[in-house]
Amino acid sequence: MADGTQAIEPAWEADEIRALFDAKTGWLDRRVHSDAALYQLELERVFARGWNFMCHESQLKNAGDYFINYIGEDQVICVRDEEGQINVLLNTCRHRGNALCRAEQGRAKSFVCSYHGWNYGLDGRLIGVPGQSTYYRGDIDKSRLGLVTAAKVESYLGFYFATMSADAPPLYDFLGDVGRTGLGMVCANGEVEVVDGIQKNIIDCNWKIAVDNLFDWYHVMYSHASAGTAGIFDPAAVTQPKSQMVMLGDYGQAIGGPGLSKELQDKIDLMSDEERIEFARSGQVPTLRIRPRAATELMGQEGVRSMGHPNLFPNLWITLGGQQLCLRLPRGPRHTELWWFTIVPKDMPAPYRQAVMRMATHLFGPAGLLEQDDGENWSQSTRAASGFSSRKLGAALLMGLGHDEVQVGENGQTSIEGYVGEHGQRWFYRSWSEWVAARDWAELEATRSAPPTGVV
Amino acid sequence: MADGTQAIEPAWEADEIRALFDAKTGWLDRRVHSDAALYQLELERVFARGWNFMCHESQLKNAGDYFINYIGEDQVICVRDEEGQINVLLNTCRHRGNALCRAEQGRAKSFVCSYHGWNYGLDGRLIGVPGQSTYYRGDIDKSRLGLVTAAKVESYLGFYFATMSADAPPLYDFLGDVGRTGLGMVCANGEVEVVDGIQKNIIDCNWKIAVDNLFDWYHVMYSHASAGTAGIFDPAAVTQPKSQMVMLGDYGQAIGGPGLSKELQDKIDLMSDEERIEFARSGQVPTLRIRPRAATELMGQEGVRSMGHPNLFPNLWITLGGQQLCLRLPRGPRHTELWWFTIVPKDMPAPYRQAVMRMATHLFGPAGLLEQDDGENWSQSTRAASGFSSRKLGAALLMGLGHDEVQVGENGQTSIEGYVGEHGQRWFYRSWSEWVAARDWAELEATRSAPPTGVV
Amino acid sequence: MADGTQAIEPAWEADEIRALFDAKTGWLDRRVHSDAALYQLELERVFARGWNFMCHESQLKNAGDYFINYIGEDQVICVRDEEGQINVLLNTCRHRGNALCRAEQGRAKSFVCSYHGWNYGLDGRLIGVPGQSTYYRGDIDKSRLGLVTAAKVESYLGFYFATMSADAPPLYDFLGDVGRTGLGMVCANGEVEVVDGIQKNIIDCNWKIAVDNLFDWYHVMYSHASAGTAGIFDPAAVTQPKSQMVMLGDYGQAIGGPGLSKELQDKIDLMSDEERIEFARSGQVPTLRIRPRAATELMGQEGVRSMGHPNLFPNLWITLGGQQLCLRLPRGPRHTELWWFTIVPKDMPAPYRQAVMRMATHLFGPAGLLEQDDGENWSQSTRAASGFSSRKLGAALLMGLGHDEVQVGENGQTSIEGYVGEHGQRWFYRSWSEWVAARDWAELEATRSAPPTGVV
Amino acid sequence: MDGETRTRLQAAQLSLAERALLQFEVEQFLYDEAALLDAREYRAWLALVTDDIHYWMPIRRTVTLSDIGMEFTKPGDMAYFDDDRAMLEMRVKKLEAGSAWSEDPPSRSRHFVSNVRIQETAGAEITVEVAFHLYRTRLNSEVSSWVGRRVDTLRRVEGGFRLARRHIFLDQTVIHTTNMSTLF
Amino acid sequence: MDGETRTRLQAAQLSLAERALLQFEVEQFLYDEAALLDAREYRAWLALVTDDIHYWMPIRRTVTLSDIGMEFTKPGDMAYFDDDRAMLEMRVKKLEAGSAWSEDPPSRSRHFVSNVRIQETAGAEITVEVAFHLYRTRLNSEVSSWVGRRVDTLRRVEGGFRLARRHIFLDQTVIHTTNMSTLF
Amino acid sequence: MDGETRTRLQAAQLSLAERALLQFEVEQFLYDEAALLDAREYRAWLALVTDDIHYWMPIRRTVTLSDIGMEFTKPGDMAYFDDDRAMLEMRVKKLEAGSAWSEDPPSRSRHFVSNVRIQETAGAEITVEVAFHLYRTRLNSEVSSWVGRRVDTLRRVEGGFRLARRHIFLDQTVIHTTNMSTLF
Ligand code: FES
Ligand code: FES
Ligand code: FES
Ligand SMILES: [Fe+3]
Ligand SMILES: [Fe+3]
Ligand SMILES: [Fe+3]
Repeated sequence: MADGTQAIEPAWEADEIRALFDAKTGWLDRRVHSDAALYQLELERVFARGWNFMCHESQLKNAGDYFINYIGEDQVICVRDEEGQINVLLNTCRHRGNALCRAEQGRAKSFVCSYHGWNYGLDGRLIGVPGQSTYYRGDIDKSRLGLVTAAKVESYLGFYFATMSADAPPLYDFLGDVGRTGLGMVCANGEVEVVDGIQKNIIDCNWKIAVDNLFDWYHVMYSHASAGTAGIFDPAAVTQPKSQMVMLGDYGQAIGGPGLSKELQDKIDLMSDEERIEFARSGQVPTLRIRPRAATELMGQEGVRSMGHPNLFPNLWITLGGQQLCLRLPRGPRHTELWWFTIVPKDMPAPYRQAVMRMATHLFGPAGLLEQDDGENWSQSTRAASGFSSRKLGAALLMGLGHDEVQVGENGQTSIEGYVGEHGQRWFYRSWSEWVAARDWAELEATRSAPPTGVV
Repeated sequence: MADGTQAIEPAWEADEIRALFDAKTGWLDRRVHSDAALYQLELERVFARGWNFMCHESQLKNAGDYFINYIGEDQVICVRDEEGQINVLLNTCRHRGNALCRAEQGRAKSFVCSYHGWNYGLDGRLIGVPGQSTYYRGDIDKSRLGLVTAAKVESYLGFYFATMSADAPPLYDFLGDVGRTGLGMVCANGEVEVVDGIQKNIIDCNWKIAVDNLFDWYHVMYSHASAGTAGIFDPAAVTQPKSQMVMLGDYGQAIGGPGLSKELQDKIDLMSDEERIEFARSGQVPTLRIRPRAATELMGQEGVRSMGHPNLFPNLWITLGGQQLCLRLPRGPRHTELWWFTIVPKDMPAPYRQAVMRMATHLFGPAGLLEQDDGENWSQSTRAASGFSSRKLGAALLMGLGHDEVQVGENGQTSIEGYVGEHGQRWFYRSWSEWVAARDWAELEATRSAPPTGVV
Repeated sequence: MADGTQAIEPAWEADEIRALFDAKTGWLDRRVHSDAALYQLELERVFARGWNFMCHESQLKNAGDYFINYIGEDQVICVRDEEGQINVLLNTCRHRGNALCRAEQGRAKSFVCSYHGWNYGLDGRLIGVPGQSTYYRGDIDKSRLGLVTAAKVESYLGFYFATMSADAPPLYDFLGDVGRTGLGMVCANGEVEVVDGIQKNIIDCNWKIAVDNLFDWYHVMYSHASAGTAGIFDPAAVTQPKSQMVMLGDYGQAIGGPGLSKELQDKIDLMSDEERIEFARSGQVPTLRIRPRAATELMGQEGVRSMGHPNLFPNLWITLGGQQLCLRLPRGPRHTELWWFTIVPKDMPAPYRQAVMRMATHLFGPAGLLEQDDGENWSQSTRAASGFSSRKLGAALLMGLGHDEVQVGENGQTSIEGYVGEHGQRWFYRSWSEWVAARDWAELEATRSAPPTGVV
Repeated sequence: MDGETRTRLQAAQLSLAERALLQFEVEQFLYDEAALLDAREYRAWLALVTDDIHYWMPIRRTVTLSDIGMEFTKPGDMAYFDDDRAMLEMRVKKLEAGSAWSEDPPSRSRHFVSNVRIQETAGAEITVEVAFHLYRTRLNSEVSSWVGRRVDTLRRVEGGFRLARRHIFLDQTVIHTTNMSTLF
Repeated sequence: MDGETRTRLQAAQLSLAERALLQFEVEQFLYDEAALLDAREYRAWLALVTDDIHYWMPIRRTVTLSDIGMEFTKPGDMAYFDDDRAMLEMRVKKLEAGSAWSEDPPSRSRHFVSNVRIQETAGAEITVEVAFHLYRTRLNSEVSSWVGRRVDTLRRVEGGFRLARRHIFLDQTVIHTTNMSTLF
Repeated sequence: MDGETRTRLQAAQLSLAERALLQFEVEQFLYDEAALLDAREYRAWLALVTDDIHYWMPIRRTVTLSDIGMEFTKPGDMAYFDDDRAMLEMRVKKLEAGSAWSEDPPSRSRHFVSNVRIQETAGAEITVEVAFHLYRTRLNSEVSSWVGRRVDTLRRVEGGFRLARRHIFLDQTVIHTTNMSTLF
């Protein structure tokens, strides 16, 4: 298609990058959603540097089970080896670069390159080179030619993440309380497994527009009006003017969305399992299942009240009360690939499981009654970030700015409670601009903002 | 498709830009038709800065009628408001950038954004923000968040134009005598209206190749030979060696093509309406209808003789004796979107109207007997502007250079009369290079050439 | 498709370019297969500067026969004129740039431009300009406006080559002994002609990955295992550990692949024609027909033993024992157009011809049993040259480095004999980096490496 | 064929077998006619067209549901094709002229005629709706696909049918090709 | 229809002529039904659907031959569509809501139903396989093509058929479009 | 089917009904055969091919009208496919080898067989022309469409047909895909 908006991009200085989002006013430079040079920096400074979601342990049950994922646009193989360890290997042969795996998932004994037959173990070690003694005359140091592995691979609650940077902090610290609360939400009803079948589709929007949308409970009422009319959900129920609860954490971690009041939570905590289920069915809370008391351990006394959307910075959305994950993979400044993982407690009774599946299938994904309309808004917003006149306008993240206050719970968890607002989006872009401006982890640690306190 | 010719483009200095066209020799640098950095400059310095054709008043009869058009690649909404005024609004929500309209035309009471429901009046004012008092806590200054409007919107003879530059001269002055003569041609037979249905197609050529072609009566004989054979028109009749008449105006305005001799015009001026019609039918003049005497007021004593093609700089071609407009919208350096507007006098008798429609449908547009062949030449010429060796060759706009003289009519209108030549093309590219070299309106006014006088 | 890997490319200094391939270690920077700025330099410094294969004389039997080919991405017309000379003309009209030919091949009396009818002779001279005396008033110097011709067009054994650089050495010298040996292989069985029908397809790989693969006898066993299973050829027969013979020449010329031992060649030289044919049929040598003694004149005493793959730098592969040529045309950094020419001795008996055709049709080309699998490896390797993490890895051209010695035959021809290795690939990339680093022919001649001697 | 149409055809007293045979005849005519265009046999194609043919492709616009009435231009308004027989003959003459540059080298087309539904038979005339896909490739890389609904009227004549009306409702709005030099 | 199926049909005592007429009826039903979707007559389309319909599109994955068993997700696993009648009605309600932004302006679709092969007739039910190509264009430049195999079950009712099952096996794995807001 | 062919078929004494039934049989055979390829049942497909099959796809070139005679290469010249049964068996063997990398992960194809026109029946042999669209998608994003005309000869055998000749006339000239590892 004709498309002349691939502008000639300038190189970016660190202070220019920081100026892209003005935390004082809430204005965001629209070029963050279209600029090709910024995008290249993101691949380096957000994706290769950060912790990227890879898979859940249940996806790789046996030795040799593998699942292809990405760190930015670099393909990696997530594979369980004979020792049961999950490895993350760059999917490119050390000989000439050919891909080892071209499938999306499967089971392998080892990875043999289809070009010249180099053979790599499930841990990435180069274990076979045809002609090693003849053609190579024995002169090849296999120990230096294994597949490149992620600098670190760590997991929390069975969810695996990887980073290409050896300087990255431990995953546990990177997630921080807010990120851990997010993953806790997924496991709040017991041990989980990923349902077979990951929906994947590509939307013509910048990946960050998809991400910031998950904090955006403002759009639900209008964007998803038709899904409401159709009867699949009730937009009003989740956007009560004063039911929101936002939690902001280090490194850009955040959770936003409806929350239960402390009073209600106290009441729930006193219920028996049966009572809780009955209460959830009554429709008084916007969730499928109410969390058992044990969830407090995973989510904290404040976090457990959240019925909202965690985002694990940069690009993993936890939704449907923890029953779906949506990974947003960058595909150039104007395209994003969305992957939907559906997750259920292992021992979920069949009727519940069916109810979850029904929501998972019908709300999100390209044919989902909600998602259909989101894509349209996102792609048009991305388009406006490129026009000569329209890209000069900012994006107005003004909602609630200066009107709320960060509250600190007894357990130290902080939250912003009250109206639907744009606190989550502001924190996301503020953190993002710091990630992209910093040349390395040391600079990022030295320059990044701590989560806001006081009036926000 | 494989395409390696997206060269790494240098930045351009003003004197380099001016050197792209050599007015002394007529040689044009082919890179003007392919260079991506020049293209970005054009979006800024030709399109956003200049006056762009938007629509004719007849397209927007009632309040709320809207029509989508472009300023460069920026989409704008042309809409008539309740006061009857026609507004030009940038089609991007001030909140997050989403498009307000995704249709090509229609009728609206107001423009509601599908993302969060911000509602804008037909004049662009922000009139509704969901959650203004709740989510926003009243803290949002709607008066600062209306849709961006074009810096100026002005009309002449019912044709609306817009510019993004507040420094632009008034439309009347920008058109100058030559531009006004061009629009006068459209209205020479009385008040007009746009017929429903605008043909739109995308050609893989640089927009300027499409524009310069309209001055090019040299190609008619050869390019359109088959249309001549088919019998839909007579190429020879319009390219008589000595019947041409070119008018050049300020800011790059120009008209080129066949003209009637003063003698013939004098004769026609003495005819009754019936005689004129009879004379037109006789085929002695290359036009559908001869202009009534009153046209002199609109076109001037000299201009009224033109049977040629006005171009309103930069990209609005007036053709078919004023019965079609063709807008050439830039879509990257190598693609152009063509829009064909068909215009008829309101009181045109049915048989005439049918004859006009028949020509309009069958000459131009993607299925038109003429246009089919033009696209082929344009796209191949654009392609040659990219090859490593072929882009080093110039385009040879040599025809008639130094052989003609600008004549000044009694009323001060100037024209170059005689042979088919390339005067129009040279004036177009000379003006274009000055537009692109100048940083702002002040510099353009200080540096642009006046229309040539004397020997050309 | 979503594709964010079009990185912002830096400009390249000469020493950076030379550092892209490290001849000492055999490591190649993967960016040579993806970088857009390097690609632009290649178009200038490899293709426009070098000698490009155009056609074989048998393709243009009669005056007016023409065949379209490319120098880099510039289209050229190869045409035989009335004097029987073969001319190479840039396919772009000197008036406005339009293409003269849009067919792939054909017969023409002259080349008439479809835009304004300028008419060029078969030698490129401008012989007709419509309106020369009228519109142009005789003021057009046709002698300066002929089609641009290649700076030099020369042939060897009926194969025509062209360069855009007047400073290029004569074709004979450019080919050198190694290149001439390669073309000699094609003609080893007598005078040849090109069979009608050139297979053309586009692969999403960098052109150099396709080129270096022709020296790569390492991949045969594994990549083409299934073709072996199917029974169309025997991979083992051509990759005997110690049967290889590599010849390296000036300017990057090279031949690599299996070779006969001197002993065997001596035996063959004593055979009668019938004995040779019988011997070939016996399957003891990996070729369709064994060369007659006369081939020694064309290929030299050492060269005649080669059963391998010559590459005429930069992009003409000679294969199937000289019975097919494959031209690799660059189409951007990530796409290559492959053209397969099939060549048979004019007096080849029908059954042999059929056997050749059968191999030509079924081994190579997009549906060929070998080629199918090559494309997959090449495109995946090209892809890996773009990823943020994967492009940082080198390509490991380590095989045999430092283990072989260049042998000098009695007639002065040099060869590296023994194991399958990566000598050809290293020589290709080393020469390529010198070609691209050098600003002009003088600098290239001053800086290029001579073919290696001694230990390699 | 909606329920109403089916009723019309049934009322026309056609048995299932008769309808199936008519379907066969109509399909074969449409395939033959398409093949002539794809074989560039324009004269032979013209011979299958009645003297009073109306060959029409209105302009489609992207509009909202509330403006859906203006999705297509109306007869008498602008159109991409609005041809009578004389105009079709002009098109063929142009193609035969030896100087129709956009069709020399000629493009290569393939008319896919699918989902053939006979809508009405009235006297000698049969109205039939099809889903069409006109694939065209030109030169070495240009590819276009035009897709939409076609409503044809066939008139039964001695030995076969003639095309008396072809109304082409394209699914595309902006045409993403340099030209439409091909017949639909 | 493989040999086995053919045998089944022949065993069902259908003569060639009977099979040809059944083919005609089935094709016409499928074309009519497709035309309703393309004409955005969603309510009328719903009327052709049984109460117990299963409308399902599993997820396809790029896998190696050794893992070919996991090419499609299984019933009960995740899918792109896994609808009963209530869910289809919800989809239609959404389309009618006046606020289904992704379908307003409405997209323009064309369902090509090709290679129709009746696989089995069992009582009132007929199982039929087709190759489908769903072409969709939206706004002024968005174009999508979904291609694959469809296995439909039709149930014969008074005056025609009803759609009792539609299993859609897409050829694509990653979906290269912003949404699938269209029915297949 | 042009007028001449129709005459040939009519001269062959086939009534309209007989021709319609033959059409049905031929179409079903072609659809079945296509479905086998799409289901990667290559062995079963081979069983439908005669021993003397000629499976041929000449090379098409972009040429001017004055050179139209050289648009396709001729038999005996170079071609993309020029296969006898042994060669087709080799192709299938390769696909079954477990090391045909370009087809493992296997591509996903869909053969659209459209505009079926029986051109001639001579003894046991029937010549049939179709417009084909071979859609193929590979890995997660590669999509190819091959389009053109196919002339097949079917030979009637006990219980059905066998494919005795397949001549494939592609509409594309330069092939814009990495490979053609699929059968047409
Ligand atoms: S590229 Fe993997 S083995 Fe050579
Ligand atoms: S983007 Fe328009 S209301 Fe939010
Ligand atoms: S461009 Fe060739 S004659 Fe004008
Ligand atoms: Fe949403
Ligand atoms: Fe023209
Ligand atoms: Fe190979």
